[in-house]
Amino acid sequence: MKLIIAIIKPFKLEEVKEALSSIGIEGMTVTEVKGFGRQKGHTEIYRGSEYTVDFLPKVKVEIVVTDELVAKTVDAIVKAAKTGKIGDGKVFVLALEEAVRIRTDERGDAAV
Amino acid sequence: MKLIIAIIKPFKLEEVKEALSSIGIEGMTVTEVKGFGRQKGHTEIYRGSEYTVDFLPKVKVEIVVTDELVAKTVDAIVKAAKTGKIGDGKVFVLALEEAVRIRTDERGDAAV
Amino acid sequence: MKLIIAIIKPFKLEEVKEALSSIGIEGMTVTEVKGFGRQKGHTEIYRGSEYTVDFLPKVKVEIVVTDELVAKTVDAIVKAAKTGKIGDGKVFVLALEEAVRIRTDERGDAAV
Amino acid sequence: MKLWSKPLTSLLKTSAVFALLALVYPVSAQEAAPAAEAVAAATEAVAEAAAEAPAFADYAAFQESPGYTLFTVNNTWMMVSAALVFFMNLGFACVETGLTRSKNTANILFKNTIIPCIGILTYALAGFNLMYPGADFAGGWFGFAGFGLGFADDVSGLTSVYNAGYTYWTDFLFQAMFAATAATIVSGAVAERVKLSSFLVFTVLFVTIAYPITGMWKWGNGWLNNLETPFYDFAGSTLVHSVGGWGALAGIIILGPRIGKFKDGKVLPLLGHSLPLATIGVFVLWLGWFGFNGGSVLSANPALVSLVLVTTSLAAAAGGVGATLTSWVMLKKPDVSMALNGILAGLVAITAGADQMSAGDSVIIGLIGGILVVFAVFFFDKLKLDDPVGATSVHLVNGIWGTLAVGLFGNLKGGAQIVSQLKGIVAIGVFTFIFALVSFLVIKAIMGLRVSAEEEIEGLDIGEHGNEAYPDFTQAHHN
Amino acid sequence: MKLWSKPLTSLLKTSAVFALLALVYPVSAQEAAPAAEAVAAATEAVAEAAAEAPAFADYAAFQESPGYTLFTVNNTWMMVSAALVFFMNLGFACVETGLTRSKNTANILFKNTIIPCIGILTYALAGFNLMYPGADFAGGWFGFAGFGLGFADDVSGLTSVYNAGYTYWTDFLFQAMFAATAATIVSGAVAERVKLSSFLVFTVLFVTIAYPITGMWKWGNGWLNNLETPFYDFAGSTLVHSVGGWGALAGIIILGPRIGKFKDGKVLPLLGHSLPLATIGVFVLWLGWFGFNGGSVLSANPALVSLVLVTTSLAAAAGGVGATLTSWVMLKKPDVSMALNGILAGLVAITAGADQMSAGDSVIIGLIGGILVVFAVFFFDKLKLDDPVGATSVHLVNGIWGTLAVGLFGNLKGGAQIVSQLKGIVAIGVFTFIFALVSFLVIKAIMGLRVSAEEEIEGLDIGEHGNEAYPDFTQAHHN
Amino acid sequence: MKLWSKPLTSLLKTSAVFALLALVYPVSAQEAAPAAEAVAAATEAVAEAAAEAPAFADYAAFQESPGYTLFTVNNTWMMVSAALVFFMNLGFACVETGLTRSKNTANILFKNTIIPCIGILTYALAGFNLMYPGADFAGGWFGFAGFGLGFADDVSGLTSVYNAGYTYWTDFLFQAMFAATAATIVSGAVAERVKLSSFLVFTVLFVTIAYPITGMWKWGNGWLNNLETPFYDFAGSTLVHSVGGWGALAGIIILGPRIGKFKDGKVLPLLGHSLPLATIGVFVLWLGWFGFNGGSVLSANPALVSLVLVTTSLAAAAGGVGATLTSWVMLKKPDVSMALNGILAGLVAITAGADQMSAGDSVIIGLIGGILVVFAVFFFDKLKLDDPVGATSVHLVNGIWGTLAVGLFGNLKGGAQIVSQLKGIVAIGVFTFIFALVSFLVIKAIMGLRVSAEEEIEGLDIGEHGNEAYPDFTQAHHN
Ligand SMILES: Nc1ncnc2c1ncn2[C@@H]1O[C@H](COP(=O)(O)OP(=O)(O)O)[C@@H](O)[C@H]1O
Ligand SMILES: Nc1ncnc2c1ncn2[C@@H]1O[C@H](COP(=O)(O)OP(=O)(O)O)[C@@H](O)[C@H]1O
Ligand SMILES: Nc1ncnc2c1ncn2[C@@H]1O[C@H](COP(=O)(O)OP(=O)(O)O)[C@@H](O)[C@H]1O
Repeated sequence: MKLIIAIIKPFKLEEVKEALSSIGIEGMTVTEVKGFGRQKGHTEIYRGSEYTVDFLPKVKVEIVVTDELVAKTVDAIVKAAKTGKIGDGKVFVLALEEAVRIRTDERGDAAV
Repeated sequence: MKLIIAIIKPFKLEEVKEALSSIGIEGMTVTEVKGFGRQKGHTEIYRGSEYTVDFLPKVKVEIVVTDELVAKTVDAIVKAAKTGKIGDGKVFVLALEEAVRIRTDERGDAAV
Repeated sequence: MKLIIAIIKPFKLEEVKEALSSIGIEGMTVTEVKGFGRQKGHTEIYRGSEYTVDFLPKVKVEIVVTDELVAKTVDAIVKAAKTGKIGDGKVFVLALEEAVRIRTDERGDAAV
Repeated sequence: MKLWSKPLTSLLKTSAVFALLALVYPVSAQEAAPAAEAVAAATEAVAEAAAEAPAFADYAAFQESPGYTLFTVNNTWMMVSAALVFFMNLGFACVETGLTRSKNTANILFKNTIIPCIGILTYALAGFNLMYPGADFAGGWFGFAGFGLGFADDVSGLTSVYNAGYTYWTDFLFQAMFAATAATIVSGAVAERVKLSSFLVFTVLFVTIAYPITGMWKWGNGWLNNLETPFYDFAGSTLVHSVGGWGALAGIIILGPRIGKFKDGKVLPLLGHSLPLATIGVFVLWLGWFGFNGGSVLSANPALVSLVLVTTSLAAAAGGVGATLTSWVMLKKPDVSMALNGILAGLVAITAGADQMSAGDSVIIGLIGGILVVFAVFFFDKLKLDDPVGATSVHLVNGIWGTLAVGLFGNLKGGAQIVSQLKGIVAIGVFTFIFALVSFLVIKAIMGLRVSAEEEIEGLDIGEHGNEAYPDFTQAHHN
Repeated sequence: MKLWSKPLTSLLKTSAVFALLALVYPVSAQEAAPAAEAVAAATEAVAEAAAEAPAFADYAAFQESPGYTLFTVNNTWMMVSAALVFFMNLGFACVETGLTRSKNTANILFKNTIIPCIGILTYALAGFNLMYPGADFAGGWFGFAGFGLGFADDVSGLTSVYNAGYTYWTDFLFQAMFAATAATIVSGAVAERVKLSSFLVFTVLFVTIAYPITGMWKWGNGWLNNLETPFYDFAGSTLVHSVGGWGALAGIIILGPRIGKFKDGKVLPLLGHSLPLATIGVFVLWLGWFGFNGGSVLSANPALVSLVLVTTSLAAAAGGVGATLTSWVMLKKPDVSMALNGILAGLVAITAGADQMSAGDSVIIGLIGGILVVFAVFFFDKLKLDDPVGATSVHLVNGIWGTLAVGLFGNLKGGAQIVSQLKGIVAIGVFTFIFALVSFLVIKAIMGLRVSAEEEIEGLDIGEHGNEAYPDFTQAHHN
Repeated sequence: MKLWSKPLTSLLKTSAVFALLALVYPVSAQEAAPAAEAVAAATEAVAEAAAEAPAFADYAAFQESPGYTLFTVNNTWMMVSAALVFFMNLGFACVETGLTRSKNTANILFKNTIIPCIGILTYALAGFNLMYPGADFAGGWFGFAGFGLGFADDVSGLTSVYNAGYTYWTDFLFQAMFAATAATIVSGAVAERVKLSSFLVFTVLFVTIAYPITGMWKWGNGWLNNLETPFYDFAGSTLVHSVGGWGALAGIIILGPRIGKFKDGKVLPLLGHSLPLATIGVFVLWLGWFGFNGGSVLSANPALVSLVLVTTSLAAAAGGVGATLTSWVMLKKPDVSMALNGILAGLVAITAGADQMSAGDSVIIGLIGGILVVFAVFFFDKLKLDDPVGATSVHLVNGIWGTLAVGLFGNLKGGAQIVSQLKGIVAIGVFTFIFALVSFLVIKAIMGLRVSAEEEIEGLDIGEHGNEAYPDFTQAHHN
């Protein structure tokens, strides 16, 4: 099992969710985050003083999948989240040692 | 050391925290997230238009523990968070390579 | 590649960001979280009833770096985030199997 | 909870309260004699005008008469007052929303929006004629002048039997706005768990039947107004606020506390979600009270109305200070929601005798009201009665206190008055409490009174309305 | 969307609506005769006073005269009314902000703040003298009395040719506050996508030219006021609300819907971010309507003003109830924003005939307004016309309905009146809609009308102002 | 900060300002002559009434007299005005809360709630009699009529020596509401770092002693009112707003800036947390100004009050437009908080001469006020004086500007008047600034003035109150 973490643009969430659904992934967890990267923030002005908004709103999607689904999942995310403009985000993959479904106490692939 | 990630129902947070305290775990980090899974969202109506709220409020609890505590911790979470109804959530376990306590620069198990 | 997770005091975010920039790290993702640890919350009173605020506001910073940068990064974070008082937070390091830049489909170190 | 953990500091702070009391003495020492005179004069003047009105052939003739201008002034003030009392509905909406959790915000806003709508309509349909049934029912316990609005077709009908200082329509408007507030008080206490449809049924019963009946006993010239020493309730400490408070008490007894409020014998506060909303609400209510009390003079009589506005404002200010000091002493820090409740407590407390008090009296009444409200919140928590917004502490406890205060301070003070005040408090309390209790029980039996535990945890916004109050802001609901 | 999925329950609930209608019958059956009389009397009285005014040598002499006090009362009421109408700007700001997303909040607040500023200034510069050009232009289509404010130097100039019950300045103030509201109505409909500078240009044109011209047709004693059966629009169902509504309609047609609102033939609601704000707005607007309608009597005439306030409040209440029941039946749950829109619908609908209706009439007019507004929201969604706050449903649809209702209910009902009402509705509608359409098209051609898709997604707050409305609260903007 | 980075666009936009100025010329050109006449007449009338009042045996006799009705009208308007000025407390609370961070929200709300409570009580206790000590102290620098409220027992005492147009109680109420605002102005400037208890001590001193003393110099018929060309301050540009502004300036000098505001010579803005709250506040304040300025006529005099309301509204509108254009030119985008500050600036600026200006004068005064406020914000930032809400820029700078403008525009313009205005500005400024400075220093020495850095970072809500303003919404406090 792997934990896939995708940082995407917020307005792409809907499309990513649909892309994942369409390849049979039916579980994910979403967090609102702020991203800092090559996409620079804007310089704004509040009451006469300039300031830079470095951190841009992003959405983090975490998906646990069985090993065989990893490539497909990553590809689906990349395809759905891409706009081609700077700031599209990243996908990270980590190894997962165990997964448990709280309701049933199922473990491993069955819990995903 | 392991990083345990638990996605639970928000109103179970208090109980999970107490369950963890009672087995001697005194550190955790909590994030408000939205979950998508088998527990389907509700269909709602805003100004005459139906829409589906797919993402349900969940709470993510992250706990770093030493290896010997992993099983106990997972069990404590599962027990405290279970309602038996769909949507109870998941527990994920990842391997951790290093931990540092910022205040003291302690590393490894001592930092947890 | 490694995923570095740092839990820090919110008002230290700016300094940590600058510390990271100064060692050439130009990507990170920030989440507002609540922390529970040795730093005990305060006892407060609402309409005559005492209650304890256990969860204190913290900021989680996630940074993916290439292996050679890990030590430097952790040190930079620890240095910038330290106040020496309880509650300064933790840094965790996890192994990363893959990284993808959505915009370009670059993989691995190139994507960080 | 060790409330007197630091006895010395507490002592110091308590003495500050007394120092303040001492300071207000000079204010208090002033005689309110001119006010008393003014009252008499005003009553006479109104009576005279009433006698004169039917003398005109038509409205145009009345407009030519010298009394028309004063009539117009009085009517204008009453309309402004009605507008201000109407605005109190927003005040209640904001206070109640601010002191409850965001997952129930849409529900509370909805209730506070639809209650005045329903209240105005049912008051037009029946409530007004139940509360002011006319001269035939003087001294009685119950009367009804028929459904709907309407009056005699000639100019004499311009004003009703109950007033000669403003028009029939103004009369209805002002009274209708009062009626809506009584039900709104209940809505705050039962918030976060009551089933919407059930509560709306209760509201209709309460505002159409219960409120007008007890209102008639005094303001409709019923039996309480005809005691030897008539029961006195200038603007409704008992008739409006206690009535709402009794309804609230019945509601929270039958409903039981919100999930999570009491655990292992301890109180776990469920925090209100927006202090700015609560504060906006209190200021809007205070403003509304300019009309609530000021309009209850039932004319623009300069001496009386301005005295009433001063006593009202002084009591509100003293209530805020009293609750702040008390919560500072008792809780170590000044609790914002207590200060807000204190202002409302002072306002409710002065309402029964706002036209009978000197400046100093009103400061004392308000100050005690502010102190009382803090202890009342503790008290109801002790009893495991869960009132999220403190409606019973503010409206019931201080409604009673203010009504009693008429017998203890000011122009009317005296033993006979105290007895009459107690009669009124008890009679109206017993009737309203039983009416509300029975209503809630019957509704509970027929359609249920409380939402499911699941809905309560998820929030009534989704459950009852399918709405979210703040969809833009992510939030998990912990309780 | 299967709106009648549960026919039985629906039937039950629908019958509740009719039960309510039946219940109001007794209210409705009352004759409004005294009101009619009052109207006549009032008109006469004003005319007389007008004739008298020039008789005084100077202001001091006027102050000594017996009529001065009544003049002062009337003027006071009109100033209070102007203040209340001014306050409606806050109401609009809150409703529009509450029903849109937080990423556009600063932009909407800015528009609703600067519009009254601009409106008051341009109305002083030209609008007032376009709308009330004076006796020379009676019965006409257009007139202009020159730039700026000012009047004859003698006491007779204290009041303008259009009123004798209050001063020239009060007149200007009251009318200027009205003018600002018309533009504000448009701002809500075009929210979340219109370019700020372009919209401000439109506002200036609309409020300086379009609104005064059609206003002159009726209130400036133009041709609509001189039909054989004069067009009747007491306080502006058509002259203010429909005018705003037509501007809104033109705007949303040309702008097109917000990104994400319609997808694959389905409506995807873009949820407003704060129901408390929307509710505050509606209560503030309702309060403002006490001045909007109450002040439109143009004097403090007790019988008339108080009747107007009662019909206004009953219609608002009935509108709230009507929309609630309709949305409960149609959507299974009572939608808070629909209840709020329903109150506004009732208020807009009663505005044209608030002084001509009985209590019962006003309940029916408001109830129908509340039902209409829900269906209108569905209808515009069907047409893929995207109006985030329901401005067209509230102000256009109910402006038309209320104007028509003057021919169907109350003192003026009758065939000839219906024809006149239709003439007014159509004439003003055609002129305003074309004016707005052309203005928007020209502005679009010259400077563009809509922000870039990128800016729309990121939010206009950053794009147009470099501001964030709630920087303390983390939020990602999903749509 | 390169403020003129795009010179051409800037030039174009600046010319828009001048175009606007040119456009208002026709408005401005009108003579304000009738107003001047009105003033004279009004003054006389009041004096006469004063002379008459004692002639009555009792209140009933007065009620029978022909003058009673006009007295009632005047009194009614003054009470409505007092209610509106009271409501300004909510306006200040919202503006100050909206322009500061959410971690200090409960603290600011508390201060703005308890200040009017304290202000009303201490004004009753001593302030009123310090400010209006009576005829014996005419022309003086200081007087005191004793503690508490009260007046002669006969009807002649119905009104005080300072007015004959409304009752003693109305007088107290109106003045008490004014007093509270002065302290509230300070609270915004020192927000987010001042220790609660220390600030409350300052408030008591400021509102009980400093404000009434300088108020007496002018409104209490002291020395400034008895200059050969009397100092003129109609409704308090100097007496209320500058006084508050000087207190604010002293406070921010002694306190120093908030942590994080200035870093390495750069200004790092600490963003206010809610623009909707700030906007609500500004509209509530504008509404309140209808009473603040309108009530300062001290009667319902139709010509005068309505002129005042028009000049007030025009100046507010022009202030909003002026600040918007200035910030658009200087900062490239229109800053919402600047537009809001601009409206307040216009209101403060017109306040000194609202009854002496033509429509055009008031537009110019407001426009300049709106421009000034933007530059003043820059200026104080340059000086590293940290004023979170712009209180000094709005109230101090524009209070001075408005007071000066009385010598430059309108009926009173002229060299002698300018000199008198300067005398008043300087005298009151020096006294108030020193009083505030010394008070703050003494308080600092005895009990400390600033919270600990830790508490400041965590927020005063937790530190001072143990409250959270928005517990439902997760938030980490970055600054
Ligand atoms: N090294 C990193 N570690 C963690 N998050 C990162 C990293 N680099 C980028 N991100 C996240 O991805 C988002 C997009 O990255 P950015 O560099 O702006 O554009 P791009 O995805 O086109 O390279 C950032 O806002 C941040 O949230
Ligand atoms: N594959 C997954 N990856 C990440 N999070 C998941 C995954 N599956 C479920 N979750 C999280 O767990 C929550 C509960 O899952 P759900 O399928 O609704 O019920 P159950 O836990 O009973 O299987 C989801 O809301 C989501 O936050
Ligand atoms: N075992 C843990 N797992 C996850 N997060 C932890 C753990 N221990 C501490 N934390 C996080 O680090 C923060 C600081 O920890 P704390 O024990 O209060 O102080 P210190 O960092 O000085 O040891 C906590 O608020 C929590 O967010």
